[in-house]
Amino acid sequence: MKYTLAIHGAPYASQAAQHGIAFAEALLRQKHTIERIFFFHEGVYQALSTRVIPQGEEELLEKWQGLGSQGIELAVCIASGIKRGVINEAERLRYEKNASNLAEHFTLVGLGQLISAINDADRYVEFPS
Amino acid sequence: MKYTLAIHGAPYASQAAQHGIAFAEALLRQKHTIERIFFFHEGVYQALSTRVIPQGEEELLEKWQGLGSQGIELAVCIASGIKRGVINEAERLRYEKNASNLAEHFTLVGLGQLISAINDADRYVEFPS
Amino acid sequence: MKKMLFIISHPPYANTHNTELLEAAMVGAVFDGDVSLLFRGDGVWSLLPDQHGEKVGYKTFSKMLSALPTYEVDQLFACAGSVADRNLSMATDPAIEMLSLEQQATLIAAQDVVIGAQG
Amino acid sequence: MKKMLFIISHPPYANTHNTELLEAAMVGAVFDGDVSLLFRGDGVWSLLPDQHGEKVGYKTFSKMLSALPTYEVDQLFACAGSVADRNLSMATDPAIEMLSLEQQATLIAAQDVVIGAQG
Amino acid sequence: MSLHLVFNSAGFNACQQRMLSADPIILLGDGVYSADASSEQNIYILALDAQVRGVILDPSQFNLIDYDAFVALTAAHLPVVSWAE
Amino acid sequence: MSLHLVFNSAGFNACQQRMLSADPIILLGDGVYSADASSEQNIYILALDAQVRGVILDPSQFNLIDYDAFVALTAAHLPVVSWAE
Repeated sequence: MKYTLAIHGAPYASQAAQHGIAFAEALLRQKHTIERIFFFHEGVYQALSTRVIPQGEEELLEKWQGLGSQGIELAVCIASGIKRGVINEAERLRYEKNASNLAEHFTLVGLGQLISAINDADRYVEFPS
Repeated sequence: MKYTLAIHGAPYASQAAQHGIAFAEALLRQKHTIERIFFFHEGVYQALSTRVIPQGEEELLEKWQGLGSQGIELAVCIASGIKRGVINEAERLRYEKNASNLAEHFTLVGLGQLISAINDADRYVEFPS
Repeated sequence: MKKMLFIISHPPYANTHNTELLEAAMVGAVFDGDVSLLFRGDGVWSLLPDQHGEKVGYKTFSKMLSALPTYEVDQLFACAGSVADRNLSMATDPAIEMLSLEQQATLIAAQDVVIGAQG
Repeated sequence: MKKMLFIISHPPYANTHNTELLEAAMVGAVFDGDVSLLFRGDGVWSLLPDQHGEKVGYKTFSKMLSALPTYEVDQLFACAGSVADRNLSMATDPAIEMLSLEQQATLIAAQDVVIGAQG
Repeated sequence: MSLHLVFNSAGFNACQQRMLSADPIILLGDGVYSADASSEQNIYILALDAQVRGVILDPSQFNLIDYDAFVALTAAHLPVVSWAE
Repeated sequence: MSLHLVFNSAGFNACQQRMLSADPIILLGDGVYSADASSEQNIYILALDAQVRGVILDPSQFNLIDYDAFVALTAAHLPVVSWAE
């Protein structure tokens, strides 16, 4: 079965990352497919490349990127993202910011990509803020 | 009278910036002084330099920086900040990240700076997440 | 196309979630989705007329709401109990249909996708 | 030094606020502040023993709590009503003093600073 | 005497249970939805936040304040306690 | 038939008011605090999240599940509705 997941919560402000990652890993174990993981609202902070994980705590960013490296699309809502400060190199240049900080394997996409992923999937599961 | 303010909420996830900025500006109008503005929990996201403000919306980052340029100390909790991805150049180098993104006029400080600001002020006012 | 229900359960200005959900609903309609919107709990405060989000630098939610018909998002519902509890009945647009809890359960059960059931 | 009350009103693992507040309370005590801590509302869930935050990559709040005496944070209070509502009385540490709502009002009124009254 | 800042309705309930009865309260943010004409006189409402939300309050029945009055209330009271939930 | 994901106690109340009576519920995150032995049999609890919080539930009285069972429930139901408040 084909799934679209949505992550609405930030790291440390929600358990959305823990839930979403473990759920996605279980999907893959069971041979389901993931159409797209969409990061919306405060979920966009999951994609910040600049996070420094405290010793002994879990590297959730690396786990997201592990999913990304398996070909799962990690899609950050561009409207939610850039106003909160999550930008890629193209947006950095466009808005003349000093740095980009979108982690590897994540992309910035429009809301149309949420809707088309919903339309193309059998299930939509949302992890709240 | 001397005030310490604390900002616990992120932009777009709370009204903490609007409240904190307007309150700080009113303090200065009334000739009170501000010992320190401390950014804690999700409040650290206020200090991201990479935010792209949508057209027609308010540039809250510039208003914070306006306070900073008047000598008000904008102090971001380093423990809350770096785990969420708000880092300065020193932390970028220490942790070998690709970019720093702490906006101008903000500094990363330890929790001791919250406590000493509380001890040195007549009032503590907190704006929640 | 999918039947998509967006649920708004928080007031409009402490955060920008309602605005972001409404933008997603509009895009859903543009993509020919069968989009409906349910306001419940403190989300019904979103239905007050004459809001001024621009005074705190946010988009004005009530203005966005009145633009919805342009985007062919016209299935608008509100929880009757939530509206009554807050004495809002006079303030709400007649184009918004009031639903009992049972009707909300039926509405939800008829969807393919429910978005934003949290804040 | 200032009289500082930290209020914990949310459960420990949906976010890391409780951990961050406890770290601030410890620093307050190190700086010779007169620090106390009040658990109320869903914050009393923080008092359950045998938590395992490490299983989701977070610090274990119950372990941090048991380290508090080392930091000379020893004025620990909980809302008696919040504890009773959740049938938690058996699980709570006797070193935590149960307060009525009136006693909580008196405690708050006696402070110079109250931190974290939100989540 | 304490001053209570109430940011939403759950915070209003938590605050009312734990305040001394004469303490003043400021409703701001989503706290303005808790404004009620039958309430006591020690409740103040940040007028801007009510206006933002379309909450129309008769100034003859409510203590509507601006940020300057908000600051003055904080200067006159200790501690200043925030309630949000 | 819908599946409801409940992330906290306020979400539990909102969900119970708006679900069909036979719909299954999964309690996860802070939702596990709402687990009650007297509840009906269509309530499932993510065991890991209960363990994290020190919520001890007797497996003979509660439907404790892991992520694989969580996935299986989502595959068997439509829509999957999240409730958090």
